Amino acid sequence: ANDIKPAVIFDMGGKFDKSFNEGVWEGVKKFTEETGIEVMEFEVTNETQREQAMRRMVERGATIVLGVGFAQADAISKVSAENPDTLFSIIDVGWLDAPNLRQYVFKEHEGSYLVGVAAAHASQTNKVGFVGGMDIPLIRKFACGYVGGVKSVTASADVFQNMTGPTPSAWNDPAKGAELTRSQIDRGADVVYHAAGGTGLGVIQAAADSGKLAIGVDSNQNGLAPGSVLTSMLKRVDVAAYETFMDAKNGNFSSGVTVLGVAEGGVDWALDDNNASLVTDKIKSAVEAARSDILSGKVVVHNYESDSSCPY
Amino acid sequence: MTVTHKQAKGSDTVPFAISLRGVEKTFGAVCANHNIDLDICTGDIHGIIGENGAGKSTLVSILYGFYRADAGTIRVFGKERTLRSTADAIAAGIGMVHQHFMLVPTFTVLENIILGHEGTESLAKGFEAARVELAQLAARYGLDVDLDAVIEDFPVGLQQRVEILKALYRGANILILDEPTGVLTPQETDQLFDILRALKEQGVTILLITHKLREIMAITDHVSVMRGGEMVAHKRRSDTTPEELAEIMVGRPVRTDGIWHPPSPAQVVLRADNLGLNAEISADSSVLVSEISFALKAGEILGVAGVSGNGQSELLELLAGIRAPSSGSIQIGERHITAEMPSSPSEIKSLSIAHVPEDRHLTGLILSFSAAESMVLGYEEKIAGGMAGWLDREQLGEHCASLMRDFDVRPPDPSLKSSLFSGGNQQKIVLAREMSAAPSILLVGQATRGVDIGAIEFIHKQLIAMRDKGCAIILVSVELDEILTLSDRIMVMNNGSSMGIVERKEADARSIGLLMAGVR
Amino acid sequence: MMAELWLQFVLALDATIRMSTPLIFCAMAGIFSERSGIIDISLEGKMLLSAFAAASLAALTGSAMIGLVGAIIISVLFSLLHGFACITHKGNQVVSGLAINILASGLTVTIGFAIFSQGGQTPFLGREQRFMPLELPFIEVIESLPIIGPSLGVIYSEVISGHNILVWLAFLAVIVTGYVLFRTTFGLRLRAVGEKPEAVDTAGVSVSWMRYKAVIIAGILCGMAGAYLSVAHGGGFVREMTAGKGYIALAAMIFGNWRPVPVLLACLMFGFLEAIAARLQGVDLPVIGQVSTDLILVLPYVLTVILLAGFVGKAVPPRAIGVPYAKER
Amino acid sequence: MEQKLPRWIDIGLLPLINILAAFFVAGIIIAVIGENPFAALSVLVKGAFIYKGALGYTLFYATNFIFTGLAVAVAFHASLFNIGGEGQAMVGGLGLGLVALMLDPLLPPLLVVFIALPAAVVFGAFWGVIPGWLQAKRGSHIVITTIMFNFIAASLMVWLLAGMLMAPGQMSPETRSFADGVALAHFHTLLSYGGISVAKSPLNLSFVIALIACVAVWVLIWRTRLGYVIRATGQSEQAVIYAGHSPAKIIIITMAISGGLAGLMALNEILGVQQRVILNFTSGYGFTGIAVALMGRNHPIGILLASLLFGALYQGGAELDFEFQTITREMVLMIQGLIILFSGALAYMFNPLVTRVFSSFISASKGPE
Ligand SMILES: Nc1ncnc2c1ncn2[C@@H]1O[C@H](COP(=O)(O)OP(=O)(O)OP(=O)(O)O)[C@@H](O)[C@H]1O
Ligand SMILES: Nc1ncnc2c1ncn2[C@@H]1O[C@H](COP(=O)(O)OP(=O)(O)OP(=O)(O)O)[C@@H](O)[C@H]1O
Ligand SMILES: [Mg+2]
Ligand SMILES: [Mg+2]
Repeated sequence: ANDIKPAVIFDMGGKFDKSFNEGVWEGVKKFTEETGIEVMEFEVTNETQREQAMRRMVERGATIVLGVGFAQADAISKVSAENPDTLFSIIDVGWLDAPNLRQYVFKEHEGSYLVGVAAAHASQTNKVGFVGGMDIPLIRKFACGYVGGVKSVTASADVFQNMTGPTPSAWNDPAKGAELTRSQIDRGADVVYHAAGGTGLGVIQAAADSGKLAIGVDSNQNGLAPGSVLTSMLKRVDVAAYETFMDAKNGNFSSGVTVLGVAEGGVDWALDDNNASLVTDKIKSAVEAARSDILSGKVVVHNYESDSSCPY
Repeated sequence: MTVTHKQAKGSDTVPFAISLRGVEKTFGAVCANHNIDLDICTGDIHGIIGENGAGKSTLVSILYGFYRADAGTIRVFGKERTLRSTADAIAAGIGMVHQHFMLVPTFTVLENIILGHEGTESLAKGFEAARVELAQLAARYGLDVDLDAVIEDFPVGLQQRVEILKALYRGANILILDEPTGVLTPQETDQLFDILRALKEQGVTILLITHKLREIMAITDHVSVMRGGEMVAHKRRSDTTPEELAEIMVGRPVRTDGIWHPPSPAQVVLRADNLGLNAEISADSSVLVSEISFALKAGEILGVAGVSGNGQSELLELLAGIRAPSSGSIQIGERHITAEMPSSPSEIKSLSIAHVPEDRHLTGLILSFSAAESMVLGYEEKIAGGMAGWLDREQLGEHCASLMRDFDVRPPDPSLKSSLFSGGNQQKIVLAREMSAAPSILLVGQATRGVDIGAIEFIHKQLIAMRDKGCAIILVSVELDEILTLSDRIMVMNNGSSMGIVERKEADARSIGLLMAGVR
Repeated sequence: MMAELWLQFVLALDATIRMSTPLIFCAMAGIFSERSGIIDISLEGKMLLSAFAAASLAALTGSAMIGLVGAIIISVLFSLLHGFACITHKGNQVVSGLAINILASGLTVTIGFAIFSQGGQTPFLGREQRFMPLELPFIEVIESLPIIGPSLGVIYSEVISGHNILVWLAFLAVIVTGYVLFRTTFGLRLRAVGEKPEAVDTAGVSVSWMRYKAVIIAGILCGMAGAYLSVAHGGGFVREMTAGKGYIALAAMIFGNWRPVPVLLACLMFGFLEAIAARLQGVDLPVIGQVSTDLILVLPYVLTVILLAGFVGKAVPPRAIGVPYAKER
Repeated sequence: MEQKLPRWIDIGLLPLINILAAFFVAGIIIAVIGENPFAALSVLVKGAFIYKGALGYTLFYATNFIFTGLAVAVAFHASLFNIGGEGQAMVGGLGLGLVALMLDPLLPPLLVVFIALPAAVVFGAFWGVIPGWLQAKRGSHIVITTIMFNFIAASLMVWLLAGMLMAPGQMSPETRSFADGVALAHFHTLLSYGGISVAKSPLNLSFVIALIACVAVWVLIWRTRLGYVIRATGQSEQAVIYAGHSPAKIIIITMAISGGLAGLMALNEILGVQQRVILNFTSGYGFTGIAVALMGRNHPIGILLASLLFGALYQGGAELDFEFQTITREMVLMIQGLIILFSGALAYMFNPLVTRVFSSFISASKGPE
């Protein structure tokens, strides 16, 4: 059906957050470029706007509404129930149930595991670091998978973990991100992985300044500081966004939960010209081995959210 | 009505130091200065008197470039000047000592003096040069001050000296003083007048605003009288009398003495026993009040005389419950107030004691409140019981309006902001509030500071009337005249302790003055 | 073990200096402004604007220096706006500051997006577009000294050496602030105007002009703070990247009683608390064991309150602060 | 020189001119990016008042601002600068949430609401009293302590919401939803009982509570003895001591009231809309409350008007963002900044001009004297 009217609601980070929301935006852009169909957009700035935005989109004739991020779960569950004729889709949510709602869940722990393996091999000191934005379960999930990956290579390795802060500005504080990174480097870390939005830019830059390595997150951040970003943990939200709209356009929309892990290509590590020189053959083969172990089920990466604890 | 006077010395060669023609200034609806003509002879001490709100401060503020006149011409030493800012006035050789000092309280004397006239960018160099020059000035006019002391530690008399020094340092040869003696003790006033005479001898022209006719008679050469924004008379000092001036000022004859008549004291209502107070936070734990004992009877006025800063203020605060005694006791009825069992202002109030504080601006009134609101400060319970009690506007207004009528507060407008009343009327508001509580004991600090003679007369009459009704009054004042006029007995304080209590009939200015100076 | 602890401590000091630098600039800016009687809560916004200006200009021209100059200019312009509102038009100083902060949030991202199309961020800056750390000479010489050599050497090489020029400027700013405030005529008038503007006015000095000068200086210092964040310590601009540092600087200024050296110490204290908070997270401490992340993150704020309640006396602000000067009563 | 202006000019015309000036500058910016300023203005106004449900949203946001604005104003009357509205609202929400979560399995929903409501006040007040106490007894500057208490409250929220209070089986840091009915009724539901159908919006009974709070604050400040003493404390501590009150006690009481008002903001967000405690539900409303209070000259009526203005800007601004691809939320933020600047900080800019025009008008109509 060509009469679809898609809409996307970005979350508070904004569509240019250089990671999560921006990933979605890439997917949206690709969809628009390929089909010529304009997508209505909105970026929320406070809690109330999520539901309001969703309603406004429906009122304005949207046939498929994509919500970005778990914070929109509540809003989408209400609005989708009120509008059974409209299609909805949400990323990072997997616990809702509605016939017109598709949910995407990513196995960030698996992707983090992969980059953890890479980090462990790249590290000379057997000390690596992780910088998170806020101390919330989602970020712990990244951290835990990463620790699992590192320890699978070097059981004795140290993984330093830091969180940036308790206020929303924790996602936009590159100075603090840089400082946390330097503190980890001072303690011996030579590879630092971040899951901290804008704060992460400080992480990458601090690692580059000290001649150490950083690992990007969500979208491919290898190009931010070529030669200093070992790799990036890709979370293919762009795929989710693109798929949602394409399926809706082609009449293939299905409800339910779509789990995207390594097997589905939903999470991955990034390899391109920018980090080709950093990723040695040894690293490459080790990561690929880890990937096939996950695929074969030989390795099951622990999901922090399943029990709020990390066994590694 | 405009009056000008002839050039006193009769020579046309010496121009007037200041010569004003047709000066006008209005603030909104108020015409503060209307068609003012004034000539001041070079080298004279020229007095200006007038009731509160007559426009004196406004006029001199115009002369100092602080306000701009709406119309009129100003000549300084014969030259017409446009005084756009204080910088212009300073350049024209005019210096001013404001009624409320223009000193930075946290700065040292030296810093205050050179502020705005430092000479160089480097403070150190500016200080050096200033020290030399100030030493010369001090020697010439007999103005000695510690240049490195911080202003806020200074008594007002010294602060004023700094103000004078500041003006002279800036090269003033016309010096304006706005109510300089309002806050001074008689001794300080004498010293000030010595300084003014020395300045006059050196050729400085002085313009002096005061409410005290005694001072006009003592020091000026000419005097001008203002009323309701207009200049109503100019007199040669030697051609006039205080009575005449008072009558021109107020528009009717004023009785300055003879209000007092013998009291009929009754039982003792308050007894102080070896009362003492140590400074709380001072490093040297100095003694502010020590071993004060007296008994106050109903129906008498006990005057407390003393050079300011000798513990009278603290004594008043002790009695008012604002401070707790360090030693000794105060007995009021059955209640013994001691260090262990201190009192509070609210308890004191409940013991039927009212208090007119020394500082009406900081303590007695809330300047930003309407008169009606200031009129119940400390007595809100009368109108509104309980902490969350309802404050009835109408009741507030009526209460205030009736007191304003009784005490002749002008303008009698309860909704006017307290800060917009003149000092005399502000004082009347405080007095009205405290007296209307019909206390059995009334504590009064500086009853008539900065108040014009008409209002002084009124306030004095009220105090005597209170006494006659059986109220016991403690009157603290630095005005010896006031103490002598009103008191039945006089306690003299020096350095925190009592020099003794003198009966009225044995008291005269000389003997009390000696006691105040600590000579027994 | 001892040597390791010592090293960590020294490194924490090093971090303290880096973290404190923007606070020091801003707090000095605050001193100038508030000593003249103008409350300045727009430190945050001006810092954000100048961080943006510095990063954009550095990205466009390739010169960090041009970035710094641009940062200062933009910050001064907004200081003038603040002055125009609060000095010329006697507006509410807090409202004006808030307005500037909000404007800054919007303006930086909007313009950034228009220029770079990177969602309001500027491009990542290369080393040559930033102020890089300067290594001081004689590190080997000091390290080879007998006995004290090693420990002194660590301090010298880690804490003293290896900072960029703006860090040095921040410390210089403290000295200059102290000198200007207390040793020059200008400083005397500035302090007077914040304590008792009438005294300055009657001395024939323009109160407004003095206050304008003060806010301009505050603007210059804020500009440096912003540039430090985006082209020295950091390498690019990110939306809202000041993350409340302007408010912390304000707190440090009050904490230090509006006096340069105590304020410097307060800034260093905030920097130090952040630095060790970063270093204590996830570390096994003797006796206590691992401290929870949340506890560590809140540590600087709790400690500030405790210090404030326990040790620092009453803060006495300049007396005329926040009150527009009017001759009429 | 200082002609007194009639009241309608002072509180009617001048603010209008100020807002027009702000819109003028904002219009220039919008024109620069290539949009039609008038179209944008019309969307802003329609988006705030006319579109379906728009008015409801505007009033909903206004409710938040009324509470936080009143909180700032009450403290301001005692010369206390309470920057901590944000934290006090958070803690108020926490208290409300704790009570609701604890009691909703046991008690009927209506009763839970009645207990949770004062809990928001008490917790908010508690968070205000600590800085108040520190100021009164230890002389710790209230501006710093309230800033610090905002951070501490934020940490507390993350710790609790991502920890022991987190809903089981959830991944976002928030509590489970309250039981059905533990909520404040929405206006659209209330009106539907009366047969009136209006668009859905989050506007709820909190708005009525906010209006009551306006009246209550007005009464408190200008019609009670406590208010009198609070205002006196703000002007002269010395006079207050002289009058027989303890400034320390008044400071603490004032901060309790201020914190309690800020805590009430949680009603609107949590009982009104979310029905669970979420992270960052305060969204900076506490800070905006400072501007609201100061623009409203610390008077409840002024605060009400300023809150309406801010509510309209929030809601109409979002609509601008919806309607125009080129207008982003940052640009909306900029427009808000401009309006605060012109109608707040530069509020007196046009006074002299208007005065001159006014007096020449008067003298012209009077004719030459
Ligand atoms: N800044 C001002 N704004 C408005 N009106 C003023 C101002 N200053 C003075 N006035 C008005 O001008 C009149 C004269 O005031 P001024 O201060 O000159 O009186 P004064 O003679 O010095 O009184 P006092 O003896 O009490 O010092 C006052 O009654 C008042 O109405
Ligand atoms: N802003 C103002 N508007 C109108 N009148 C004013 C204003 N400020 C002062 N006044 C008037 O100026 C006159 C003098 O005020 P001022 O405060 O100098 O009184 P004062 O007698 O000198 O008091 P004090 O001696 O206690 O300082 C008063 O009549 C007062 O009403
Ligand atoms: Mg006067
Ligand atoms: Mg006077």
